Amino acid sequence: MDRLRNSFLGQAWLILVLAGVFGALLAAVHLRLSPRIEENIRAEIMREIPGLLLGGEAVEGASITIEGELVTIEPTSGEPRALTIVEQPSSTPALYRVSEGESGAPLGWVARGQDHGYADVIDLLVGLTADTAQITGIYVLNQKETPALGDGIVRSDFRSLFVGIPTDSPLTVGRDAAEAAKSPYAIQALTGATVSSRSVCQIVNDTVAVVRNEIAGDVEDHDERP
Amino acid sequence: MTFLVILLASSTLLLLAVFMSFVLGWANKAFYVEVDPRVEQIDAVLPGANCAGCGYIGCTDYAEAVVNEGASVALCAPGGESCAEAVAEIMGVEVEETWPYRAVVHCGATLPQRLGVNDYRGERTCTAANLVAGYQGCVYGCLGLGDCVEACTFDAMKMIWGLVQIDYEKCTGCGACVETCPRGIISRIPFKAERVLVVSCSNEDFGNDVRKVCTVGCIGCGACAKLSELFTMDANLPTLDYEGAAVEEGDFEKSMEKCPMESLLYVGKPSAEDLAATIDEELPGRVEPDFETTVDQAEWRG
Amino acid sequence: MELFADLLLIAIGAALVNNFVLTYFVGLCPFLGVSRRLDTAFGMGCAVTFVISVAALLSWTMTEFVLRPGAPLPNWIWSSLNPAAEAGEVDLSVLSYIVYIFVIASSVQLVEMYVRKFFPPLYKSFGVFLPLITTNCAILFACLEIMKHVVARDWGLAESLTLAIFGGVGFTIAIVLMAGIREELELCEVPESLRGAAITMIVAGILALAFMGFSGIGANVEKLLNP
Amino acid sequence: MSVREPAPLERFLNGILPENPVYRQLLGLCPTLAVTAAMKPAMTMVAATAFVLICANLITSLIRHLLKPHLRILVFTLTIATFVTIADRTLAAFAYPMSKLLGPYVPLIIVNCMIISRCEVCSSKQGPKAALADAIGVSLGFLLALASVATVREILGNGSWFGIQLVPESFPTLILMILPPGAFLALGSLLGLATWFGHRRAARASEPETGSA
Repeated sequence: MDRLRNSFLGQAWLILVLAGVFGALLAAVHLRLSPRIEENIRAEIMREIPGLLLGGEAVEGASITIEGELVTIEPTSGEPRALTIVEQPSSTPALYRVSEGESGAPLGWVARGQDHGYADVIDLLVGLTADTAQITGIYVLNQKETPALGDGIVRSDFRSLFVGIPTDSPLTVGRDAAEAAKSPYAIQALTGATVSSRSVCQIVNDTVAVVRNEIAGDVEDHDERP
Repeated sequence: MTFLVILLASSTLLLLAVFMSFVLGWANKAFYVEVDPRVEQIDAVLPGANCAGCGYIGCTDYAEAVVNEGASVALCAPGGESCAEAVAEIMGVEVEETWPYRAVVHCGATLPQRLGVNDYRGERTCTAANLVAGYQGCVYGCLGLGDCVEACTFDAMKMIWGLVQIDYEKCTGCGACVETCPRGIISRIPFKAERVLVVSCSNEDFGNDVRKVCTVGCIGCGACAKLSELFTMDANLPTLDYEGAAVEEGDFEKSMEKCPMESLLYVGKPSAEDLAATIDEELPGRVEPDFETTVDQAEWRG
Repeated sequence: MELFADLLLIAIGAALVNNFVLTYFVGLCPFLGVSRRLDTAFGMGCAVTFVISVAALLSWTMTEFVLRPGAPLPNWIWSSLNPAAEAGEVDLSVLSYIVYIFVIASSVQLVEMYVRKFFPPLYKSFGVFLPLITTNCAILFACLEIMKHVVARDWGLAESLTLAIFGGVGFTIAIVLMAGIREELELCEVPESLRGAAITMIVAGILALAFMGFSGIGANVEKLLNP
Repeated sequence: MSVREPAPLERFLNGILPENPVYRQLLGLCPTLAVTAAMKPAMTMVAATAFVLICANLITSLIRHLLKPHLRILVFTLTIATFVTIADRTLAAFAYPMSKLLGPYVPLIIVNCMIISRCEVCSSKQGPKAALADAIGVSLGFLLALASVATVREILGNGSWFGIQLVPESFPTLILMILPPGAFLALGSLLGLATWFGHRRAARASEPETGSA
């Protein structure tokens, strides 16, 4: 017994006991809280999807309730609408098929994209019409760009630039309004944050490309292709 | 299901802890560096000011030197007697006679006694003033800007009338001032008695060159050396060998009278007459700064 | 070639663009405490770089094989324990912080013993810094960065080590610059109340402003590497 | 222990101002600079640190007799790491946007020099009562420090306080204050101010003695 006592374990028995107890404690806390955390993450995405597809103003000030895959929006004016959002298996970090009401017509797709921005990872959602021909909007989930410069990509005026841009050719970044007006695919870069704007466009292009060939692949065996 | 996950988590951590304690235990054995326990004991006894007065980088360094290289047990100036005895007793060595080392300034000229002092508007530090030619007549003596006062951690130095004065109750001989003085006119000498004679000048010129720049500088005439063999003239300056000869017994009365420039001073405990002279003076409550005498620290750029 | 470009980008990012001390504010305690003299600062920088790479090595292996949501080790144990169970994922990522701090503390202890045994003069000059490094935020921050990138963009060992080493190099650059400036600071007349930490903070702020100038490098190198 | 251990109340009062962890002891600077871009994240960080500090202090003071000298730092870090993970998970569960905003700085509480020093200085020597008082005192001190830096930076940075817009939109704001260099400058000047107050108070306190010689 004393060989064990003054052996390595003997001296550090307090550490072993603490490690064991804390391991159990942490696992218990994790099990109790992780469903709530998943729920939070999922809720944040679910709350943004309607805004992405129906346009910002439609959901302005609306109260959104989420039950599983059914999202009901009660806008201040006009009648409530219900959307079902189903997560599709896809190579993008996440792809959701959004359709009207319980089993209505497909309204559009929302895909999630992640890549290295200027300072750190940029994680965003891209909304596409049902036939993936047009971008209906983007929403930045999280980013660590330089405050007051790069983090302009979160503001609604920058996001609104992406609405309605066709997706048949990749987006480009115009340094200023004139350059941006030249081609329908050009976005006017944020002043002083061209790198961030370019990375956002890069992520949107990659995600849209992946979604298009995946959806194009699915649509063949589905019904008509517009 | 949940019970299994909790078990898995705590067992992973337990496994990691066991693995780590084994690795550390093995490393403890494999990398064991036998440290002489006496080094720690001595280190605990030393004051720990890391003042390098003993000539080593820090107290732990000195402790190792005492144990491994047999350095003398009494080099710790701030520690003084008590520390030397404690270290000796740890080492099992009896303490040979030691004297406290103290700092001494080899310049005796206050501001009015220096000649050719110019109006210096540069940085108020000795290191900076030392770079400027023509700061004052004498190129060897004290600049009076207080780098040593700044460096002294025992608050034993005061700048009075442009010349640094050392308060021997507080001075521990740590040697910080010796290093910082850009002109190197402060030295550490063993005080074998309460009052020790010091040559209060480091001007190596001769005769009139000294008189042109200072009214109390030693002109190197050698009168003191003729009268007492303890002095040895070197570069027009009498030097005393404090380590060797019994400097404290030598009677320097005659030499001090003969010295034309009164560059020989007794430093240390104030003598009986000095104390008597100032005993009845009333210490002023608040010292009002009169601008003629004090070198004002505040920088005023005209 | 593509891997090299990636590594170069990470290296420049960690050392200059997103300097650990000046943009992420980690490792400030030694940055303020030790940057009084140049040689001690450089010694501290090397010690941190050395320990950060050892810690990154260990923490990458732990993350890759144990802590990642789909990590092989716990799942293998899990499936062998109850083969009937559905392919439920076992996720031990909650243990990550405690595992990292365990790994860091033990690696610092190991490094200290190793250096004390084989490089006594080096150990003497590091002296008090090594235990101080355990509480250094830069090391844990490097581990967390590596974990985030391994989980998000499954980095290999090469990328993680580059981030760690060049993070350490960035730390050394910042602390040596700071030591140089502070040695100059001794000579000038600092107002009474600003002496010590306050003036160091302000000087660090200006240094951080200067480091923001490096931000262009990242983008240009990227353009250079993949036109 | 030869030195007299301060009473719990004394520990509590010391923690707030005389030995303020950030201004006096210069500990815990990493979070003070990192999260004080705005008041909301700063206050969440203070709440998380307070929770971790109080639990860690309690646990260490309960097991202080079992501690072995050379392993005590490892025990402290283990306890603190556990409570930080719990804090991080609860924050992610109940205040998800705030946890996303604070990001990597919540786990960095583990290596916050302030907590480890409190564990070592106070709770590994004294009973739970003193440790608790000390923890609360130091947390209040930390709150004070972070609040002061966050107020300065948020008002100068984007003209708001706790999210409430104080200054009309057209008012020019000092973006620098939100950027990392601004954090250094803000804390540097506040430290200078604190020392200046300290000197003045000390000077005024010692003034009357020398006056009446």
